[in-house]
Amino acid sequence: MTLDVAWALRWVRRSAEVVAEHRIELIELDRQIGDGDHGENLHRGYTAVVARLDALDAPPAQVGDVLKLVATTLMSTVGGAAGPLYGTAYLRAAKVTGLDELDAGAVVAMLEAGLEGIVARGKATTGEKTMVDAWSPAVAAAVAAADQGAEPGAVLDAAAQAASSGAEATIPLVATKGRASYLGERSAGHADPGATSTALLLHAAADAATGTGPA
Amino acid sequence: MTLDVAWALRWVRRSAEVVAEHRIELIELDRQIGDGDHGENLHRGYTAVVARLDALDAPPAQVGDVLKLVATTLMSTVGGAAGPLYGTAYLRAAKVTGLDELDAGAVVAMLEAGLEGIVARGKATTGEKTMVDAWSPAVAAAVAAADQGAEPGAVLDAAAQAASSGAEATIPLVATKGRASYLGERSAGHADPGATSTALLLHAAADAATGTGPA
Amino acid sequence: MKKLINDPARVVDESVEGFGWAHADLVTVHRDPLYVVRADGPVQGKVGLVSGGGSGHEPLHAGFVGAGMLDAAVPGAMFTSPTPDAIAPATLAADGGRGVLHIVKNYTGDVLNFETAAELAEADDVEVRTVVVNDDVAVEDSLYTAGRRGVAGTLCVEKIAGAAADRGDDLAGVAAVAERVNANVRSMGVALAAGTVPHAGVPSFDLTESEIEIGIGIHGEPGRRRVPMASADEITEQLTGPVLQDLGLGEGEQVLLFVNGMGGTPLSELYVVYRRARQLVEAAGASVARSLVGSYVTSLEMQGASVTVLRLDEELTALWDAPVRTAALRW
Amino acid sequence: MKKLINDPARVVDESVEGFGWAHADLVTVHRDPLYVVRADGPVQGKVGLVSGGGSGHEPLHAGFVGAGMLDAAVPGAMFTSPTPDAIAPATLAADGGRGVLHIVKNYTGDVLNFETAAELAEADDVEVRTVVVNDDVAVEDSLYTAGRRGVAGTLCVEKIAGAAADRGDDLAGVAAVAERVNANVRSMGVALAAGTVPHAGVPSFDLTESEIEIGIGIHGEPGRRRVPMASADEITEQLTGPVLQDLGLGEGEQVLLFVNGMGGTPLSELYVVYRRARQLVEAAGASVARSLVGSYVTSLEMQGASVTVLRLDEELTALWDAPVRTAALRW
Ligand SMILES: Nc1ncnc2c1ncn2[C@@H]1O[C@H](COP(=O)(O)OP(=O)(O)O)[C@@H](O)[C@H]1O
Ligand SMILES: Nc1ncnc2c1ncn2[C@@H]1O[C@H](COP(=O)(O)OP(=O)(O)O)[C@@H](O)[C@H]1O
Ligand SMILES: [Mg+2]
Ligand SMILES: [Mg+2]
Ligand SMILES: [Mg+2]
Ligand SMILES: [Mg+2]
Repeated sequence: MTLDVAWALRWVRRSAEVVAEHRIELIELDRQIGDGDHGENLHRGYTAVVARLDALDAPPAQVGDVLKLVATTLMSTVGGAAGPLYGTAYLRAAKVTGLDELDAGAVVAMLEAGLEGIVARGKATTGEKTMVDAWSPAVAAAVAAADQGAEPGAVLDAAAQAASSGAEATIPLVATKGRASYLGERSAGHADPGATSTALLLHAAADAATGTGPA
Repeated sequence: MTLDVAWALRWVRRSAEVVAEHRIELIELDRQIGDGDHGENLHRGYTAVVARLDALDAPPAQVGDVLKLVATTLMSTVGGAAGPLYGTAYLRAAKVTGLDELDAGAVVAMLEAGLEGIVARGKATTGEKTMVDAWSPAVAAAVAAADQGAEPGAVLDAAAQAASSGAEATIPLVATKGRASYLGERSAGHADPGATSTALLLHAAADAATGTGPA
Repeated sequence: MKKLINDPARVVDESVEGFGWAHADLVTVHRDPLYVVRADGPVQGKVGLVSGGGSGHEPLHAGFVGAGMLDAAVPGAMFTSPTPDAIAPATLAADGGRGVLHIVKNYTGDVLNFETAAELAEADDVEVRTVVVNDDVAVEDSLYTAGRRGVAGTLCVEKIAGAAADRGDDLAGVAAVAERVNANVRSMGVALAAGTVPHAGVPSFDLTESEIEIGIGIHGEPGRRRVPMASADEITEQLTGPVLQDLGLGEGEQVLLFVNGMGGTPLSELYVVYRRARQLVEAAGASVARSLVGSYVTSLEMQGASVTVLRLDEELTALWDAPVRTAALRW
Repeated sequence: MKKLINDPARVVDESVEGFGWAHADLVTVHRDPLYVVRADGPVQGKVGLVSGGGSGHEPLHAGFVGAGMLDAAVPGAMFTSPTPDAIAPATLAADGGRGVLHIVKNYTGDVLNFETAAELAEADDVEVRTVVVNDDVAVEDSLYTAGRRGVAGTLCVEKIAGAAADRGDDLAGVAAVAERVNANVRSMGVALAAGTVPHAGVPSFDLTESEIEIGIGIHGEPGRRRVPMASADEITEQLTGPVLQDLGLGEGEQVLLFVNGMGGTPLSELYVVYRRARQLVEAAGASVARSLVGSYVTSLEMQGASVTVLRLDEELTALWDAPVRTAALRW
């Protein structure tokens, strides 16, 4: 089994749904250790993504085209820290997915490129209580799953689950990057909003892989 | 029995006490239908009056001297509507009490002069929900008591009680003078702060008449 | 109550002292009695302008002392009119030999205290005229004999009369200009939440999360009616409608539109109100020639805003545009 | 939440539209993408100055667009950095042929979005330099690698760099002046009560009646520590002490003292804070040569204040004094 452009479209639409569903939760997380806009920012961004998808005359041909549309839309509508970070992640991912279909290796490459993009822009390493703490274990889990011959969908599943654990594991951390770092010790005890949204978006990718209907 | 300068001094000090005791109550009344400062204004004024009394080298010779000190101090420290109104009341009262001792007739003249001063400045008539609604029945009661041959202390007592009833009777009124008039119909249901403080001050005068100690 | 103060009894003194230090190039603070005068005053040969009133409305009035506006301001206690013993010396200090105009907001306390002060100053041979500002359409003049209150329109009177004095008008002339501004300016305000007077310690009135107070004054007095919370556009319509109607604004007229914050409302929201108010002025066939948006006539940290419209003509426009150099208004 | 808004999603657009109407003599508002430019710009032969950031800090930045200060401002969503697709065209619109300085407050989001925008503008042959403002001593630089935040000191950078551009400095010169201001300015703030972001609907953080938050940022982020409510003098000492210490202010130096309101604090209280801060500066042996008091770098209707001290020299003083003509700062 491989993942095609219909999967990519399902992923995007499912992403918009989960962001809408978790908007308040993400705002609340960001209110605890940031400025309370993360859910609003992503919601504004994904609403714009869906609007631009709907406005297309012809559906995108390749997975990479879909991801590029997501990248440029997020960059121009999300703002804040998450906008350029997610935007760069999708842009780098788009560059390695100029393909009709993704096999397990291509899924891994996509996730690796995304993580590289985030690190290139934000310069965070793991343990700094950022979205990197979700992306990093996600990539590791994806690599491991692909090595064991998993299907693309299962690779995404492994990545999503690892991202969730990673997000969970940010709770005790003291932030040293991003806005939460201003709180010092007081940032401990709350999950990082960006790590949490990363897990949601990767679960959306995995869900989209099990889905079958048209995008 | 007559009332002397010692009485006047007791009256002033007792006034300062009751104003302090009722400061919060008067603020709260004014908060309901005004701007919440009446208790604070009078408290500031009477604190200054007592300070100026304490600072005198020689005690005032006549009742009128005491009332004049009250008048000028209230005028220069109370501000708001109550400052000039009470200030003028005491000033006019001082003018007719340039005496060593007040008999019942002089007490009546003093109260009449006070009321005239308030009406001259504020141009309110009875029923407009102002301090006039306490002063007016107070003067009437004082006249009636003096006519029946009451002692000065009893005249003040009658005046104070009438002022209390007058203040109480302002509750259902709709204000048409002063700040409470801006509320229109909504000013009904609350006692007027100035009428209430008038009753307190006249009770202080009556209480001072029964007191005997030096001022 | 949480406030950046030391002692409710000293907040006005300390605040005005700080004000004097911060703006020593513009003003001199006189203490005991407390009043604020132009650092370079009195200006000989110019009519003096004095205003004042309870504190808690900053920058009104001390923030408007300086070239082109007031010569002296007299701050009373919080929300409490100042006393004649402060107003009178401020009046003498503002006199440059051509008399002094008292600009008084229409509240019983202010009127009475300025009245006495004017008598005192005249006893010292300073000619005093008084203009009583009453721009608040929330109060219906005919029904309530205390008359309409003076609110944000006071700024317009002070600015424009200040410019008239600056160009050399005599006392009668400056007073006439001030009266003309007062006759052509109307305001109405709303509160979303009351401010807290330091000595009271509790908000001046209580509003639930779902109600607002329309027709609010600037002294924490409750307004004329309590209505359900609504959108900024709807609220702005409730304020601007009565203002335009009372002003009888006609087709083709030019106005100054002034959206004033009550102290606790973000500037961004004031511009949302301004936007709708401007649409309404234009829908009435008038055009907005001048604008002012900001928290100038406040009620401590009250949340809310007021809409003021001043009918302009060529002269008033020129006087509005004339240079002004004060702590809070400057061009 | 009660606010004078129509729709949380439209508050920035409507507010900036109103701002543009009110100040059409000074600015032109470009919509979609949203940015604000000088009405008379770009000024040929002058280095352009562009700033921006999340909305909710008004009058920062759009209120500082005009002669002597910014050439363009880019307002993001509430508390959310604007996006490169708005910053880049604003940069092009601000270019008078001598390059553009980006003045960026040090937040990850602002830095990243301005970074991308600078690349885009340079691809269009506009030379861009960036100064990242980080004046907030509440954040200890060494411990937290996101570094100190940019807060009220941003106003000083924008004003003084604007004057440097106005006198004809080239891009490197303007950038150097901006860096010098940033190196010599420090701030620290306090919140008594948080503001409410419209889309969130609840205050950014919760404080009880008896606690305050010291070291607050301007984005509703909680501060460094929560302490019991204290007097204005004590709170001012907690703010000014670290500022003076970090600045290493010496005997005989001259400073600009800027007391900034967070949006929901009465001006009278800001002057109480100013009074004590000034005493502390003077106790440190320095003297206050210039002052600014007002709500200029706000956090919606947050109650609180910040103290900013800028070490002055002759050049910076002259640049501070140079004329400025914007909606919010003018002399
Ligand atoms: N330097 C960084 N590297 C990686 N992720 C970061 C960095 N800084 C912030 N983030 C992520 O961005 C999230 C915040 O996003 P958002 O709230 O949208 O932006 P802002 O902080 O500008 O308000 C954080 O929860 C964190 O995961
Ligand atoms: N025109 C008037 N005539 C008589 N009394 C008045 C008049 N206006 C106001 N008052 C009295 O003054 C009281 C309010 O005093 P105070 O609160 O000290 O002044 P302010 O209204 O200026 O805040 C009212 O309760 C009323 O009794
Ligand atoms: Mg955020
Ligand atoms: Mg009162
Ligand atoms: Mg009062
Ligand atoms: Mg943000």
